[in-house]
Amino acid sequence: MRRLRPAGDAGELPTVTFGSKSLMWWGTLGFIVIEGWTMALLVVSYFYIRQNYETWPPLRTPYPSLVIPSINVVVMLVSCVPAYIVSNAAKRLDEPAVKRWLVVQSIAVVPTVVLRWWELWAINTRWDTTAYGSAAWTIVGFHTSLLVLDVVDTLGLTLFYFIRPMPVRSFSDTVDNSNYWYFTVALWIAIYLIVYVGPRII
Amino acid sequence: MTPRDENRTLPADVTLADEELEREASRLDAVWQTKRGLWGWLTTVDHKEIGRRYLVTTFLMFIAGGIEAAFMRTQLMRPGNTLLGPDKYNQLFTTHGTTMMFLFAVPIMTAMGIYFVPLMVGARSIAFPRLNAFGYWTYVVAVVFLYVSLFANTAPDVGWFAYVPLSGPQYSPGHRVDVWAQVVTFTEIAALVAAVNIIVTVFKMRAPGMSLNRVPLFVWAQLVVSFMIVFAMPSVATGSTLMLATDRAINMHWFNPAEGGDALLWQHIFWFFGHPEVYIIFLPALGFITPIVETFSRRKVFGYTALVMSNITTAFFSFGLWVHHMFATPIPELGQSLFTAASMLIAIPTGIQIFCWLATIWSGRPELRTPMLFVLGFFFTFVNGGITGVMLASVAFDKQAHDTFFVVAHLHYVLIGGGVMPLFGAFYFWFPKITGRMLSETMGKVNFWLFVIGVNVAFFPMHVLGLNGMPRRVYTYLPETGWGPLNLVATLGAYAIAVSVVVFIANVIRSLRRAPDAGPNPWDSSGLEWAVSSPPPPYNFVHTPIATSRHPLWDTAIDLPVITGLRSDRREVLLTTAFDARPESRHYHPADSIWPVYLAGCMAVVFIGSIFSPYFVLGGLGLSLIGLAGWGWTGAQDRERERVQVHQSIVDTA
Amino acid sequence: MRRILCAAIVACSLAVACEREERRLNQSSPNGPAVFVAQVPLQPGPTLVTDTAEGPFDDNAYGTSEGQQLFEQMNCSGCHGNGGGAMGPALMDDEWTYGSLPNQIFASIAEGRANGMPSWKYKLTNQQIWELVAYVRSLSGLTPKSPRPAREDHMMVKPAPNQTPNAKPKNTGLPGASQRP
Amino acid sequence: MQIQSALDAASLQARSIEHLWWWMFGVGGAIWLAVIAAMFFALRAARGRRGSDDLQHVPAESHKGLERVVSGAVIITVLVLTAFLVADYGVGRALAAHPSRALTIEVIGHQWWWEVQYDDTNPSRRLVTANEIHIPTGEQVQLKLSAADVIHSFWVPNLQGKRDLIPGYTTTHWIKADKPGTYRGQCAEFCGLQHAKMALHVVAESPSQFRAWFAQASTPNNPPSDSTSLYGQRVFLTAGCSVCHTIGGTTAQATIGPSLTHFKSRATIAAGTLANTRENVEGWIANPQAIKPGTRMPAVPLKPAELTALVSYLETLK
Repeated sequence: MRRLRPAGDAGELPTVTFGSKSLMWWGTLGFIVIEGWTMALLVVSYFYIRQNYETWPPLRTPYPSLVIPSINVVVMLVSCVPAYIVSNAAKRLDEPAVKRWLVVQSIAVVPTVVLRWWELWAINTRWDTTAYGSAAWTIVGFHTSLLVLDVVDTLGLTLFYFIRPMPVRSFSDTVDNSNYWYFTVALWIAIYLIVYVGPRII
Repeated sequence: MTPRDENRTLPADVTLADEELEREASRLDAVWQTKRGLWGWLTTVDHKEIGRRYLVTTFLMFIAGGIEAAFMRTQLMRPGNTLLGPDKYNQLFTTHGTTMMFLFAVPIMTAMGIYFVPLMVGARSIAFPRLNAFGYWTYVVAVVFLYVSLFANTAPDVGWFAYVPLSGPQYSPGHRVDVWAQVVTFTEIAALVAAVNIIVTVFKMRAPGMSLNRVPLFVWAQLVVSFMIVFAMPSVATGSTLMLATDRAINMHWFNPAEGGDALLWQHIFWFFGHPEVYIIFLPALGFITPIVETFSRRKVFGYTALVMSNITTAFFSFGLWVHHMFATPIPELGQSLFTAASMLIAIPTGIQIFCWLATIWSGRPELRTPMLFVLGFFFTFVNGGITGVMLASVAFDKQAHDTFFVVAHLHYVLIGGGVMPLFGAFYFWFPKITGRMLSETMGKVNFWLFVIGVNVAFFPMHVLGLNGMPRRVYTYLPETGWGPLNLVATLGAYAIAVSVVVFIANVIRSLRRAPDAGPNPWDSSGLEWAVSSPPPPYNFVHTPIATSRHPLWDTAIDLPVITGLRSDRREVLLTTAFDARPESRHYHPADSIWPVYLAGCMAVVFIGSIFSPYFVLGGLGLSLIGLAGWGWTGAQDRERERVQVHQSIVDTA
Repeated sequence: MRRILCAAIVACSLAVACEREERRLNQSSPNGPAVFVAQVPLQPGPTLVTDTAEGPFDDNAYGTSEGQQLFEQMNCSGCHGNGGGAMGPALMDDEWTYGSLPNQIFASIAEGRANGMPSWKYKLTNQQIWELVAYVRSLSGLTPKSPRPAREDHMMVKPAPNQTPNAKPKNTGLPGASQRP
Repeated sequence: MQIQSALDAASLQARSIEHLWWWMFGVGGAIWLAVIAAMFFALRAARGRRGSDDLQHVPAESHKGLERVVSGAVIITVLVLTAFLVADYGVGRALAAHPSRALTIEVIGHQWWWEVQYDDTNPSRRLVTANEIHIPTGEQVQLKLSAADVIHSFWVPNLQGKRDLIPGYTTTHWIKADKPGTYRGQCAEFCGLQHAKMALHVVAESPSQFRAWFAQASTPNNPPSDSTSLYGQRVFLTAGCSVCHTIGGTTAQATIGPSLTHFKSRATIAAGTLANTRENVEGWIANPQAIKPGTRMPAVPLKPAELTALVSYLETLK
């Protein structure tokens, strides 16, 4: 064994950090990249399939309806506001505010999942009729899984805050939860444009 | 605060007294030690424990795949052999390919990373230990699922590439292909979490002073490969889980030409993953080579920067070659030529690496210990595979060689030469670190010679067979084709490989029965992992070392500068800045937990169940909610003692 | 511990999987054409199950899918549609003029029935007919779900253009389920 | 019959690929030898200075030398690769060249046999056969490739590289034989149980012989004369053979299995698996699964007398 020469002391370093200083932020980023990339591949496949058709959507298939999806886009954008406030409060370690606004955020995100059910049907064709239907359903379906994941995460977090005092570092996790929500919303806007609005244009 | 400032405040000649270290060590032991018994075994999050299991399981898979290969070679030993019928043969060659690619090659490389990256970067643990355990258990699910299926006559029988429409609902009835699709899904999950884990560990947990230009090449390779995994694996996951499985289970039309689906889409999706896959196996192996070459040439590697750059460029190029697996399909000529160019281009960085190692050996003091021998075996075998690879990049020639035994020869030369040989070298090199025991040199040399001879005898004739028109994936062939003799030779070579692997296993067993004899640094090597006892304690380092150069143990002759002050009354790791590794914060490290294995179980219910009924999916997700809650459930451990840093201001929450 | 678990899994999956996954390739029947007597549902030949309620391929995936292929090749769709029925009766509903038991359907195929169903006993081997039986019964969900073939690689019958989107999907894993009346 | 091999070229295309191969083999082999030689030299002795720390230290000038050597090696690699690229491109151009109009043959891959159709403006004159492609020597023949079920790959190594047959796609391929002969080919894309026994033969004949064969093949056989073959024909039409097979000039017109119109004129049966001899045919009909497990040809139950009669009828289909 070599002899160890103390050349520095870490005792004074912080134990809870925010943003890119915290591990969880990096982990979240990693999974954002993976999921975003998967979605990108699905979208590429969607356009690959599109080459096999003269018309898009295929003959005798109606355009996807826009009403519900548009409403949901609005709801999601709105829900970003409480998310933003929560993450700021968390950075201030302002526990009461975090709790308050987490409740608001939870109330804001739940409807998106409910609307998602009709959004699937707003594609206006079944997944097992044409490859077009399959592509659209797969894309929206995959985003649904991300959506549900994050909603569950938000609800759980809220619950925990009310059940018992949370460790300080969970304020940092709360910030990351908001970041993940921004990602989910941004991804959905892209999908909304491609899957619902797209067929009317291309 | 940087090490340098501290050096000023602390007198340089003070070293920590042994008894003080022992006291600290025992305190850390109490905190980091995994519990004994089954519960401890299920709940451990120690990256070395997980890594060791990973290594053992993946090696078992190597043996399983080898046994399948032995069966296949025996079947092909002579024309019209009747040992295996087409049905069994197809299941075996598919299981062989799936096992070797998904259950052996990729996971064993990540396993090496999981075990050694934290040690090499001087960290006490890995970034996300529970995620790490979860990844391992998911992988175990894949292993059990595939092999249970094999014995239940439900093994996939459409090749590890599972081309549609053959693998589609109409031409692959039953659940054999579903098994393949889900096994792939599990391995993708495992690979992805491991990749994220390694990336974050390398970026945030390096020892102070280990700026990116001091990172060991082993770690560089692991980092680069982890990024490749992040971008390659989602592709096959998309194909198998979101397209093939849904086509088969709920009548989607991704691949049904009559409804606008497309059979070629699968090939693009699959090979966009499938080609980087080869480099995902190959680059970590190159990472093993550098420290071995350095240690047994007794000099620092020649061209560190060049080696790092080649790693990165290889990773980039490897995503631009997938179409060279599809030259026989209707793809525009121009596109093909572009992919030819790319496929040839990638030979350059690989060449650079080989030249650099040769230069290192040339200008060093070579010692032919077993690990070094395997590296030489790598040169001998892999260069051959690389050259045939360049040949196959040519569209014209590929139209003859594609899907023949020429390709079988090429890919085994690349994967065994470029992957397995360095791996064996790595086994011999790091086995002492993992177990505290040396492996026998004599048996190692027997192992090496049998292996290198076996590989070349088994696979070289296949080049000729391919050129003589023998296609791949045939369960038999007619006598008049004249392929008999060379196939016989190849089979004998395969047996030689089997014997050499048996020798290796015997060697391992032999040394495990002996008393520990290795000591911390048996090879007098230079990496930080050799600074700790063998096997390393659960907390890796009593005090986080400071990396003063690329070869800390060679450059700091006696004293190893360390950072003190990490708490020893709870699990705590040191985080440093991403690029120049300046100490940044102390991070709470989670305790052992049952939820990783529980959640892996839920994943099993979800994905295996999805084959049979959607209710399993819902049920499994429901169950996993409990797991997620348990995972996220954390009390307010000593809140008042936390030091919080928001932006730049440090707040005490006392 | 884990070994025991594995053993358990192996045991049960062996039990369920073997029958389903077995590739039972066409066996050779003894010489002499299979002769049937219409009134008696008994047939000679090694692979036949006659008096039980279950056909030899009802829970065999490969047999069922071979039956599916024969169904196309023998142009059964010419009269029966893709099972939806046209000139001939539908095979997806649960009305069976001549009974839905395997041996009854076997008899219908082998002997032919009034109003145009031809006799196949001199055209197909017993095994092929049994494979057809398995497929035909799978169409209306009379066979276990797991060995059933999913969609075929050909045109699906498209639903009406104005198909109501909020209709709950009744996806039965059957080909062309959406066209069910 | 020629041993199927890419190194026994019998056509322009195959020959240019073969030349490319031998060239690449020479260069590649040389490179391999060079690397291995360098490796052994590198091992020969310790170089550099042994430092107090027991490590080798390389003096600056020899380090420079190493750098020069390594960069030289890299440059050579780049040059060789460029040469490969150019060579490949040249050969690619050579392969791409083909006439504007030519004899066109449709090849359709089935599990596990090849359907062959000679294009003709008049559908009735369209010649349909299986597993054996007759082509005139010395001229480029266009193949239109498509698949009936799964992906197959058309590959006759002595004549040309391979091309996939993909459901939903029709791909074209050009082959040409310089000298008369029979060239064996085999499916090269894994296509299921009997991928191993899905072979075909390309029979190259002088144009005159080809025209003769074509004329003969396009005319239906005259009906059987002797009683045995007449009985055999009746067996064929009643025992179920006619459900899958076509025989020109009879009521058997099904296209599920290979057309048997000129069965006896082919050299092999079961997609190039067995020689077309009487015993083999009898064995094949009696129990195909023994020869090609999984083949779609069922074991039709026949009495010995019926079997022999059937085979003697098939023997008349010249």
